[in-house]
Amino acid sequence: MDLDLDAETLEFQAEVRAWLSSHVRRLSSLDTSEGFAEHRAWERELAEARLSVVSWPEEFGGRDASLLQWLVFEEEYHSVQAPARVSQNGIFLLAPTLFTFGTDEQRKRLLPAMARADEVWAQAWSEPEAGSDLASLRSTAVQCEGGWLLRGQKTWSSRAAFADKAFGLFRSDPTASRHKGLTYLMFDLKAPGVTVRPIAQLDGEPGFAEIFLDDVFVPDRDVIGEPGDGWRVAMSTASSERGLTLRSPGRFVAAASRLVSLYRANPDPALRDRVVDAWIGAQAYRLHTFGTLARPASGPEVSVTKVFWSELDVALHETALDLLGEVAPEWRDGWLFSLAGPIYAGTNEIQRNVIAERLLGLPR
Amino acid sequence: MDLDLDAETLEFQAEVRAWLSSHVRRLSSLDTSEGFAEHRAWERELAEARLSVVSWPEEFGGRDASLLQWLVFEEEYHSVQAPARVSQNGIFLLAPTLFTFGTDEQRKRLLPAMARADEVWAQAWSEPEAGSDLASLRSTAVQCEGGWLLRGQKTWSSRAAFADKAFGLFRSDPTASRHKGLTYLMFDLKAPGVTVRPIAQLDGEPGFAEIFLDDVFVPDRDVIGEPGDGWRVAMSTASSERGLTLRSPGRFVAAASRLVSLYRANPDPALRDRVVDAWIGAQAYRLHTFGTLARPASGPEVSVTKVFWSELDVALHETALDLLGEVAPEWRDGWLFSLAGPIYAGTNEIQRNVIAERLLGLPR
Amino acid sequence: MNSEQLALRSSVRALLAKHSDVRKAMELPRGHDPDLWLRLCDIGVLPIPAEYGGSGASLAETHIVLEELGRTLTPSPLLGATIAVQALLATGNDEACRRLLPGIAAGTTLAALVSSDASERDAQGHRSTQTSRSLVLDGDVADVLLVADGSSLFEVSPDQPGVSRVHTPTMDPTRRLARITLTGPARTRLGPAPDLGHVALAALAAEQVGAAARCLELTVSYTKGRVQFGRPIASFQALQHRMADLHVLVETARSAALAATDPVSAAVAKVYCSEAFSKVAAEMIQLHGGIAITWEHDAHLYFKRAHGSAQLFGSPAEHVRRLTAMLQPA
Amino acid sequence: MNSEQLALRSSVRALLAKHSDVRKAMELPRGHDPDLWLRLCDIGVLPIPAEYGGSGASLAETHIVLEELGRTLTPSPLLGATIAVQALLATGNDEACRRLLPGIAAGTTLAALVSSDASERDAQGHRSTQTSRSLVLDGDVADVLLVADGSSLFEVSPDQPGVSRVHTPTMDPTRRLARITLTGPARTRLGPAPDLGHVALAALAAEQVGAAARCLELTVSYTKGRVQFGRPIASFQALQHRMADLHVLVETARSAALAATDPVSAAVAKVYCSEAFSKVAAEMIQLHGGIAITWEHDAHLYFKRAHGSAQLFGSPAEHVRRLTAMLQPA
Repeated sequence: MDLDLDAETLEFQAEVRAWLSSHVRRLSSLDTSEGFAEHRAWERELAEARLSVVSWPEEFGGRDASLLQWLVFEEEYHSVQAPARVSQNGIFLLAPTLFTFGTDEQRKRLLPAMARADEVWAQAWSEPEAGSDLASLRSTAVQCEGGWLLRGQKTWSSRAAFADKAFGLFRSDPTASRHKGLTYLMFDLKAPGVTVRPIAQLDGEPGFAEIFLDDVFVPDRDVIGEPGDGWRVAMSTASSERGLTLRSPGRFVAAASRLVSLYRANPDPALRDRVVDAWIGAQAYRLHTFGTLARPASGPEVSVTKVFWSELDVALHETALDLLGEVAPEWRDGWLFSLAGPIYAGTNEIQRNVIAERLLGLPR
Repeated sequence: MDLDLDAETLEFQAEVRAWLSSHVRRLSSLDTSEGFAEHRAWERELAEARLSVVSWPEEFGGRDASLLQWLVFEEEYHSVQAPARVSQNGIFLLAPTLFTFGTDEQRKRLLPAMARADEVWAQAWSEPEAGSDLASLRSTAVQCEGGWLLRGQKTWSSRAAFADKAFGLFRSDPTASRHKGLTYLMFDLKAPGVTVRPIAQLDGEPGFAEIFLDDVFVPDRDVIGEPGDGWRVAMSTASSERGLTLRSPGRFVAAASRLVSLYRANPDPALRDRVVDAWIGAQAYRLHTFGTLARPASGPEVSVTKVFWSELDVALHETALDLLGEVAPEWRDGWLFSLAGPIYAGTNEIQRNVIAERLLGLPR
Repeated sequence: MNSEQLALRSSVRALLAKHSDVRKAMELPRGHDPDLWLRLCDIGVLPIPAEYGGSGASLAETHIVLEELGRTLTPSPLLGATIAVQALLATGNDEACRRLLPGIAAGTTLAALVSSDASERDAQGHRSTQTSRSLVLDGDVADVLLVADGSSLFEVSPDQPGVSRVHTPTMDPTRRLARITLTGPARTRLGPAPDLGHVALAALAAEQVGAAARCLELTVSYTKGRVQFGRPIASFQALQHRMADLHVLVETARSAALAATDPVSAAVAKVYCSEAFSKVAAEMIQLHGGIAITWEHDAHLYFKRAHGSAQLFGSPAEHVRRLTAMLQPA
Repeated sequence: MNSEQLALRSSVRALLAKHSDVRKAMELPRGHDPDLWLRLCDIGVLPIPAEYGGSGASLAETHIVLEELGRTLTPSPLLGATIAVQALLATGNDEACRRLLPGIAAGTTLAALVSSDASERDAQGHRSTQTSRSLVLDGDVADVLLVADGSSLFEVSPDQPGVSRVHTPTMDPTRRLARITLTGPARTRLGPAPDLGHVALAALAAEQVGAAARCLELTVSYTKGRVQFGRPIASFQALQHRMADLHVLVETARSAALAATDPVSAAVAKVYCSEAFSKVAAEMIQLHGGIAITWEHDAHLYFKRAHGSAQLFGSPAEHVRRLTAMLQPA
């Protein structure tokens, strides 16, 4: 089931494969202080080989790679179980927003540091009373001399325990209702007034954090898009998160291959069909992704992708779990992550609403 | 997994088993004119052995059997694949209503004839615009000298193509809304003004029919309960249909055993788990039924049973279908029937609403 | 899809809307409407090069047409003929192609491919003189039989002693299938017979996806029109989510079908599209309620086609077994 | 349930509400709270006849208590002790019962059953002198080991050379398990050892059902309180139907657990209750959203218990294999 790749892409693939084979190593958990530092160092090595953000323009540290090449990179990356990307929130969520809505100044200032993991970004979307329903946010941004003062609480902020900066949505016009009067802002997690409280995950390690904001100053230059236009800007980022960019098929194809290996080592015929079904699902996702490269990777179509990969990921890990009987460490992190899949980036229930209303035209 | 049966029940079981072993034979399809006649004759044989309505009082043709004995009867009956019950609508749906809401005169007049299949009953619930939503019925009953005139259309009336009589709900007070102003009436399918149009099923045979009513006269004595109180009366019948009475576990345990035999003849290891899961499901349903004998078999609890057996039935037949590759005649009728399961007697969607609201207390 | 392909799809869809009558066609002697088949051949739906009298359509175009035929369940020789044509072209036998393909392209000659196993042997270990093959597409109505024995392709005239052809109705009345038994008939070797399994599976997958997509469309449309409890049932969230899941399934099945270009991806497509179509057809029945299990409504025809197609060219279980054997650790 | 059983359930539930602290108990040296265990023994939760110092409770009453312990996930020796007690009683050894059961009933003696396979042999085919058994409930903290070799039950003092006991933490931190290795320790034969597999499975099933029911209750309660888009999320039909399906699952699992009285029905209960609990726990996580994957919330403890319990006393897959072998054509 090889892809039909052009010569340039084949050459790129060979380069990536060679570099990875000589560099990949196992790092400590991303959710520990040491592990975070190791992952930051790994990002720098990637950046030095110009492999950290291959699809970006050269001026920001990329190599203008095509979407096809990016997918190839991801396949190679995951097939050798290379380290998790600590820069993920920045390069996959914030960067697309900056490319679309940012200023030249913002791009020049922020993207190169992001590409080298000099600055690692956390996302600050959810609030205790606003999970799937981002429009009901309560944290506020009040305009002041030269900028804004942030106040409120964010939660489920991934990477925030050790990251440098964060981005999110704040209510800047309290009189406007729901989708209106929101502004998209970036802020420094080390700034005065910021308190970060890690949230221990199932394994006891802090994958997420709560962020408390007490009159945190943000200069005007750290607003993305127009003040009050944050909803539109955020929806573009949310689409990125739900869609292709966060979940390249390489990740699932690699997990499916590991599952098949696991099955060969523990061949329980009763689980064979589930193993093959999960493998087939990963292939279908891969084929769907490559087959729809030409289509826009945003809008309601990404809801289809979100539902698919998140349920596939759970199925892959649950099958592995059942094959093993116990949770082996090498599957544990992926399994925790898979459980969160149907929940974050807009729960799958919300995605199904989107598909029903916008793609199938069903009445409210 | 034998049941712990008392001596009287064991004796009854032995009698039933012996009788069935010397009488059971294959009949033609219930949905053909000849087959219908054969099934009617079979009911008469059952009645002569006082086995057609074992749980009824003796005066109406039964033997006052306990619920436990009735379940045992059903297990024996289905384990030898005895013929489908052409009297089903009458003995399982109408009779419980007559026992609760009927008059002595109605019981004496109707039940013995029902027990001997001298009169075979069809149900006339659904209308073209009222399937799950019985409260939106449009057929009317207008009071006249000595009785009522029925007018309107019923559909999905099972057995109506060849049956003698039917029962259903009619709007007797057009000014009352939805649940109010409905009356429960019985009528003769051969009466002037009745037109029965068979509906061909997937296999081309008429399992259902439409009934057109054009000023059909029904005497007052064929009203069950009070005029205008039909909704309450009907809900009792609907509970019966959804609950235990229509789907005794014996049916599923027998089908599961046949599935296991089929697997032994076609041992596809990939399907083994589904076969065993279906078998386990049938056992769980059996255990649930016997285990909850003491609880009332009506109210929202029957929604639990309805969802369970209807989905189990589909799973059983789909597994058989996959084992066989093609639809063998001996599985075809059951398969068609199973497909209708989640639809009729209140769709499973409605049952889930009932469970959610009435058993789990979830808000509307 | 390029603009020519879009135009092809429109014209086929319009043609079928006007002339396809499934109920009538499935009762006709050949199991399909011969006039409609001639019209389709006029459009040039078969993948036959212009030098052999064809339209020069590629397999991609044929798949577009198969998807349309799947949507409407129109009984048609296209699936069988496509595979037969590919087998013939693969022999490289110019003479045979010149002789047979123009008639096939015009729709006047019906060809069926019979794949028999070269290794078939009798109890004594000798090569059996009799081969029998079931589920041969259009096998009993074809004008010419192409018999592949694993290494060579032979031309066999159907009207001779030694060829027995029996129409074998299955659960799916919209697909014409036959059992062919060959007892040493006269045959002409045309050339080598490559394995065309993945070509057959890819063509079938296109048809399956078309049918599955149509099931979902019909279900969406029905639930929008059906009013219960004072609202269209399509407005109930529980039903919306079921249809949303079906949409995800149909879209990914479409991708899997489009990408089926080698034995592994074709087996993946077979398993995935079979399960998707069966699932959508079963949900179609559930979501339509009572009307779906009547003879008058097409839902049961889609359901039967789904199950029949799953069994064609090897069941999903067989392909899962093959995939299991093929899968190597990463 | 009769009125005494209802009273038992109420008093245990009240006791656990007041004194059960799962997070604290699972970190204690013995993996459970010894004071709480003494209180439970005071109530008389173990199925020990009055003549041996017990409350005379039947297994049915013990199952009611196990269901309560399952609801709260309270780490407790009850499951292991119940099985050990049944093994001891089954020997018919009055002397041993008089000597051991009063202490067990009082909660001052902790007993663990170690089932080793009598047919265990070394590479030369000789009976192995070393037996090793993993997943022994409370194996490393028990005061007395009862070792069943398939035909006989032996009493083995844990504090002697030849007995190695290692606490083996698993994914489920609320269950104390150990690996016991015996290398020819001194042992006393107590009597015959019948197969108590179904007793163990039935007891476990009761605990699983209690936990599954609690998962659903917590989920119902959470979704009723959680407001999104201006409504409690429990009012969304799609979520209502998911919870309705879970209710069906829990209720049928409860019936299966109650009916587990012989090897076949116990295997059915094991498979059915394991799948039900795992399913409800997974749905609990999904329906709770982000909060469920935090350390503070108990959802992950239920999830881990579900997976751990599924593996205890043989995985569902093993029981399915056994059932397959047992199933005879009707």
